[in-house]
Amino acid sequence: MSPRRTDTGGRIDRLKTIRFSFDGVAYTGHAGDTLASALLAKGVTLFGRSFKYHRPRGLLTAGVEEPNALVTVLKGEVREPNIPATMVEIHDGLVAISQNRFPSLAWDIHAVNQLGGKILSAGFYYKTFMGPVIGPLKGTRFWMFCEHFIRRAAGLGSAGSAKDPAHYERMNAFCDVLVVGSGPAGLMAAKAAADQGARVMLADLEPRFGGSTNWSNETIDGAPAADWARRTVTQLEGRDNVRLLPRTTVWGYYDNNTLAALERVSDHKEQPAKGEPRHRYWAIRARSVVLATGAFERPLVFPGNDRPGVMLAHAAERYANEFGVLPGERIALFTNNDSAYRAAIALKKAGAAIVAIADVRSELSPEMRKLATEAEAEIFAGHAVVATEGGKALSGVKVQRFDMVTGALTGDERSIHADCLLMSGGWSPTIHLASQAGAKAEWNAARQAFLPPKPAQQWIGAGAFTGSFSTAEAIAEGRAAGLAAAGGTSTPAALPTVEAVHGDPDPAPVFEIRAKGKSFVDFQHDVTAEDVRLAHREGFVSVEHLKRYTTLGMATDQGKSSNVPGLAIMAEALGKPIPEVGTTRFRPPFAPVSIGSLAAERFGDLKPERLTPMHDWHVANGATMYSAGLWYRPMIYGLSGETIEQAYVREAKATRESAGIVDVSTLGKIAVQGPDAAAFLDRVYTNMFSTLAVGKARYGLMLREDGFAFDDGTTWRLGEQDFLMTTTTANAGKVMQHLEYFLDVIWPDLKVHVTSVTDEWAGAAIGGPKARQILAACVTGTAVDNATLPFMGIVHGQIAGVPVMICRLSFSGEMAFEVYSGAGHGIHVWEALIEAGKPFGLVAYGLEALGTMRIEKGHVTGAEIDGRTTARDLHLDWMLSKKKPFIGSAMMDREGLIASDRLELVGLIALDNRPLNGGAHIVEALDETNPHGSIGHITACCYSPALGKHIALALVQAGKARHGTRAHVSDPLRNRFGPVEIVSNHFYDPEGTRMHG
Amino acid sequence: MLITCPYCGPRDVIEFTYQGDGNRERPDPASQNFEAWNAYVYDRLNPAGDHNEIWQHSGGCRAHLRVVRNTLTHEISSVAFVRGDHASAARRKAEDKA
Amino acid sequence: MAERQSPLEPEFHVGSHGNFEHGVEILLTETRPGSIVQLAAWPGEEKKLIAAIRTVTGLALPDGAGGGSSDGVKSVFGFAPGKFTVADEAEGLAAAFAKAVTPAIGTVTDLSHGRTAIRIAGPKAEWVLAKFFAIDFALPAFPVGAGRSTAHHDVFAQIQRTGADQFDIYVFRSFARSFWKALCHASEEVGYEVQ
Amino acid sequence: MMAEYSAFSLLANALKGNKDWKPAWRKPDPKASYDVIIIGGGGHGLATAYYLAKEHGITNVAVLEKGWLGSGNVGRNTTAVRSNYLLPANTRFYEHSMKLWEGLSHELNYNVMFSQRGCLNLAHTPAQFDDYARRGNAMRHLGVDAELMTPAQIKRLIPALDISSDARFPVVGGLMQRRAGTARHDAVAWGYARGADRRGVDIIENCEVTGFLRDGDRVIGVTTSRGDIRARKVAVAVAGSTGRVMRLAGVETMPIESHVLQAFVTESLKPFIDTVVTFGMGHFYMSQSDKGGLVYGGDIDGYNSYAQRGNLPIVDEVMSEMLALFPGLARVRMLRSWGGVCDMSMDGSPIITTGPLPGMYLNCGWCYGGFKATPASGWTFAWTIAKDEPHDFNAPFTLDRFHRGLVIDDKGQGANPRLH
Repeated sequence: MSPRRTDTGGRIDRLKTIRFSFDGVAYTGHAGDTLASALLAKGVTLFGRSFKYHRPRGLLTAGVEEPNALVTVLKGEVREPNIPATMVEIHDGLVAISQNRFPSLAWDIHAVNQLGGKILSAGFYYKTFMGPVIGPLKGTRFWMFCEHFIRRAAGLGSAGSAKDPAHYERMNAFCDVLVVGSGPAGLMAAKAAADQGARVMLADLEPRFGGSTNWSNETIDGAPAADWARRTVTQLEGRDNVRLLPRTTVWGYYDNNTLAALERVSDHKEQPAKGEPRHRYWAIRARSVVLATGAFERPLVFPGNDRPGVMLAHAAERYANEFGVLPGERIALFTNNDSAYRAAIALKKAGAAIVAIADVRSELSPEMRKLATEAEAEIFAGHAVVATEGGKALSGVKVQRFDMVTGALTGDERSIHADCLLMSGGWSPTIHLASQAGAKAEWNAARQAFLPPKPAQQWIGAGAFTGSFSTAEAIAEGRAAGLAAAGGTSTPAALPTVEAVHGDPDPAPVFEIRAKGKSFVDFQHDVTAEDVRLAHREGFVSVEHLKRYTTLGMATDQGKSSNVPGLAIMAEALGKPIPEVGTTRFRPPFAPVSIGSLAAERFGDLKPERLTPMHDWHVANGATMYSAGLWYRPMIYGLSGETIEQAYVREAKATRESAGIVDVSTLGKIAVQGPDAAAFLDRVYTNMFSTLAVGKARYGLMLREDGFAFDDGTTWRLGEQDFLMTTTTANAGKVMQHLEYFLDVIWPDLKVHVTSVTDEWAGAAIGGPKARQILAACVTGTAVDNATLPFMGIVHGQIAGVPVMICRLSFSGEMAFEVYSGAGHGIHVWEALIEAGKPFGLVAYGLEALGTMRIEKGHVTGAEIDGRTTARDLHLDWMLSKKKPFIGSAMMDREGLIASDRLELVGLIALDNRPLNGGAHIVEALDETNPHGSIGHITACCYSPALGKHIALALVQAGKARHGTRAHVSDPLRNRFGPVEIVSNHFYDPEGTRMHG
Repeated sequence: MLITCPYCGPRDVIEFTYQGDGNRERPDPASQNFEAWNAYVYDRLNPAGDHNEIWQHSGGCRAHLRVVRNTLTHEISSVAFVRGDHASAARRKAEDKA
Repeated sequence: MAERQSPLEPEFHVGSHGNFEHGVEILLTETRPGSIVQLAAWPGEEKKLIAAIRTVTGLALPDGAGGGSSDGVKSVFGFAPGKFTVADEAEGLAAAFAKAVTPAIGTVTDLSHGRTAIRIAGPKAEWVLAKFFAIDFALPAFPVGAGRSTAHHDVFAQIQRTGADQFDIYVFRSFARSFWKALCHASEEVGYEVQ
Repeated sequence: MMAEYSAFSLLANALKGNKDWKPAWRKPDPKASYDVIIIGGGGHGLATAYYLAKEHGITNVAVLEKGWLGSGNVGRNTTAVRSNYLLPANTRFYEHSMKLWEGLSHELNYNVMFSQRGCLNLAHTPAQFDDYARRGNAMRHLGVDAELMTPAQIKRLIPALDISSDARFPVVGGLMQRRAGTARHDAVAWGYARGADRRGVDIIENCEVTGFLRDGDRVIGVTTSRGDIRARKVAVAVAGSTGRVMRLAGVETMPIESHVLQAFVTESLKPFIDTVVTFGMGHFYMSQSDKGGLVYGGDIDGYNSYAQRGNLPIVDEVMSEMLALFPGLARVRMLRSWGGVCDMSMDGSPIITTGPLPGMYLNCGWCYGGFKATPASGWTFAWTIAKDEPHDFNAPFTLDRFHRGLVIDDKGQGANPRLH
């Protein structure tokens, strides 16, 4: 039998045995156990090591606020570090290991840090490691040398780099009432709201609904509270307007009642079902929220309060009643309030001996005295625990007479033999979500706790969350909250009756017992009461300074138990009331959230792939695909053994010699329709479009409002009121929004509709001396000769039986045509063109060859229209109409935009006949050892088959005036230096005779 | 954060594109008043409190909305089409009744 | 005329997938309408446009933003103020509307190739769609016939509810294959069949 | 004079039970007047006070802080320090800052934990790699360190990074600045505060400026929640609240929008990544703190806000991008998030200038870049206040550059603050 497992009781399934391992040791537990309860049942007391001093630590809590018992869960190579053992449900095959210890949990070499105790006080790092002023360790080196070791000593668990094979999902949910917490208040609220017909969601971070009913010894309506809870849950389960979410932590309260929750869907299973996610991230838009999140018990601060075996009182109650595990055989209690007496009774009933109850209060109520007697405990009223004894497990405690008002300890210490000490320092309502929702918590002197603020969003509180700690109050408030949240009115029906131990909800205002030895406030980060006082001495007295200077509350438990005791100690040092020290504003998340859940369906699928109609053809025909924004485009169609350069040179050469075809479906295409379409285009382009004839296209340039160049492209007039605008691939979305903005916001009187038709059309650009012959061979229904289809003309016809629209325009500088067809026919037309081109030596070419030919022609793209260049910089000032205002026209002549030293577009020819690099800079005089004096940079470069030279486009200061002069490329990053000649950007056929035919 | 689009109803902020300060006035296109142009392009009221701003429902109906939102609390007090479309507001009401 | 190529083709695997051993709760298919047309009215001309829609399709639009209807062959719904999407199994809808919607009423934009229509049906259709779109799919909030414009990150979508458990999703053609894959993936846990 | 901090003083104090440590800075009441008032007790205001005292001998200075010292962005950032900018004005300024960082712990006798662990910008397409080459070469031509890295070199540096070629956005290379790194953010505020205090500067917390005292146009002091305070010069260094404070001086509009920027930290982990890394196909940056938490962030939320509180879309986006680079982190957990309010200027670059009113000096518009700028911002602002003219380093960062078209637009996004 397990040494600590009770014979009966608990909500575990004793018939189901589960096998798991911890630190390589095989254990068994029962279905319904957490890793914490299962190990505790086997007599394990040592669960972890603290962050700074590596002190041995046991379980402090039984829930999400656990600071000590952090483990790493292993799934093969995939690691999940820093998980509280209290939140891990065991399953067959579970593998967990302890962390932050070397070589083992029992013998940890870093525990030597404890010897440095006083030196390693708060703020220690700021005061040393500055290093010598001179020598090899000056500057930052000494610190970085020390940091190397500090980093290795710090940190808790390890993350892995193996990809998590699990998948994660997001759910968007809408409801009338979201109830957070399923204790008596939450259950009542959910039921009341559901009865009103509201769409209800009920979330609880535990696997079992019911909250405290799972471990209180109370009865509701005459039955054990847990039975009442189970009955209520069953009723809710049967309703289709209710969604129940167990294992779901509501962790964020965002604007407009948007809440974020994490459902641990399959962590508790050995294997998830097919397609089942590991975690599901619920984004919940709730009309109203009922916060029934309960309260956290606080530890007391006294020397040795961190020794394994020292535990919160209610946690022990939970282990006994919910899991059937006794945390000790001889249990002592230390409290400042009545709630611990309930724990004493529970543990007594479960079979432990209650050896002592030390209560800081000298006056105890008769009820509490009665309970203590019932528990057969020796009462030490007006006493405090001043020390604990033992190593990796508790062996005893010392108590001494304590004056609550002065804090003085008097009389002899008395030793009590105990293997477990339960402490209760009062309760802090779990107000995190309310605080996140945007209001400041309010201190309640009676409860010695921060209570929820007045709602800044649509929520209603109920139960312990509001400071109402009794179950009867929780039930009443829960129902009222549920009704109100659903917009219903109170019903006269009787509330369930509760049979419970009555206690005073108000604790004595005692947080710390000042005696010799380390008293921990923040257990995980090893922040002691002395550290808080040191922060005070050094002036770090506001709550935020306290946190930041001492790291109090910054650990994985986020100060759930340490926050108020820390504030109280600072308040005492300052001689001020607690609320004047400040209140911490809680921020999301309430409890740590897996990053996988937040990425959700985008884990492994960050961005959709955008594919052209011809995509599969490109891939099948050997294209190397290039990701351009979300699109994939062919970079080259390499033949076997070809380098990238060989491939694009071959493709470009073939195009200039015979013909080439390229997929241009990615160009942004916008239908601009309506009676004012032409007038609108006159306003958005720098040049005129109202004068464009139907059936013709024109190249256009757009500026931003601030006068800088924005985008370019051709726009085709398909009808009097019907234009097809093309944009660059990269700017398609931005241009669309730009047009919509002006139509909706600035010129609502214009009758123009704009629609994205990028995906409607497949586009193939076919160019080269043979291009027209190829078209003539496959186009029917129209001629394509110069008279029918002049430069910038548009015709309609068919290819292989499907309608096409052909515009004669050229980016390559060759006689070229863009052939547009319905996207669903794109591949059909493309293959027909390829087939027709076979006798003419037609090649498919990719972005590299496209880029090469555009560099040869000196056309600009996004590399030159980079958001900092003007039309003049790019020698496009001929497009700036003087006849009309246009977007940007008022701002384009400001002094900064016409300065003489601006970067201007030029061409470069490598005089050393070696390849150039994109991003290389240009200098007048070369200095390889100490590069300086940049006058510009290369925006694009290639080997030009047409020129037989390595050439580039560049932006160079006052570049136009430098034509014909020599300069140098200076590329220290790639150690490429050499002479270049600065020339016009129009390298190839500047008169355009080839494309005009 | 939710913005109640007059056409689509309440939608998550992720569906919207922020288009900034709605108080700016674009000068007449032919205006040579550079002060006014500069103010329009560069100067912002940036209040701590209610802010009159423009959002596009880019992941929805793509209409531009005039939104009054408190920059201290993110509370939205009004939303309307920038383009005064009374007809659709009326439709919305009709739908609410139905 | 040549048959139109579906953008989904290499990823369109007819049959049952995912956790189907426990029952198929999702049916996925591509409806491949012959025509998809966008109609947009000038301010104040909306009633005339709605009349034109009725003339051409025989479908009456219910009042209200996002209102729509479907007869199984033709479908129409509003997706923005004064703007409607109309789909028809047959081709040639744009040409029909070009006659009915005069320039004084508004504009007609043919999107037959540019949008891909994916149908999701079954008892878990709402559940699966809620994984992608932050809109309320519950029947009272999203009645049969109605349309919605929404987006999943970069993927813009128009969704029409064409049955209590059935939705038609219109996405940009270039995104369709990626979206389809994601939709299949999201349907795995409930078991799905591609038809 | 306070004790120097050192290993020796730590030991000596520890032996005395740490009872003798003195406050890091005094908590004086405000005087009736000062030579210089600095509004804003954040990193920049405190650094300005420090350099006014140290470099210019101006010690009759008050720093007025509305809340607790360092409560603004100096304590709400992701602690990266770098000078890897594209445009010369920015590179020169941030490189000056880098040089000050390199000696800062010594100079302040306060360990700000500046760790030059390098900052790596990942490139995901050849075009982007060329862009980074342009930037790196620009840096090299100004004497700033920069180097390009191959995927194999990157993998050695960051083993957990996914560099597989079938990734949605494969890593094709990166731009590395080795001298870049991280610092302990709060320590910077505290170190400057202590340094300024030791030189006689009055640091006055919980002192909210409620208005400006004027003599005609001229600013001659401030009204505060702790009374009127006069000064020959009033300097404003309240990035995040610039709009609010300038409005008190009657300046109704500014080329600035306030936006909220969220940041995140994971639970503490053993060393996972030894450098600062940024993602090129979105907006994501990450480093690891000495305590072990991964500190990371992404874009601003993208709407005007003074709320120090963001919303979910950015949270989701940042985590998605994080896992695109580090798929092993899916089971690691985000521990905390917070929001800082950024002054997003119209070109993405800051403003450090005299004016705009006589007697006033303005330091604002820091966008994402404020933390790393802290030393140079304080140094140049102190110069500007002391000499009534800018230093060469901040001469380009005028307020009138927008209207004149002399914008310093590193991202090329124009007057669209949410995109800078």
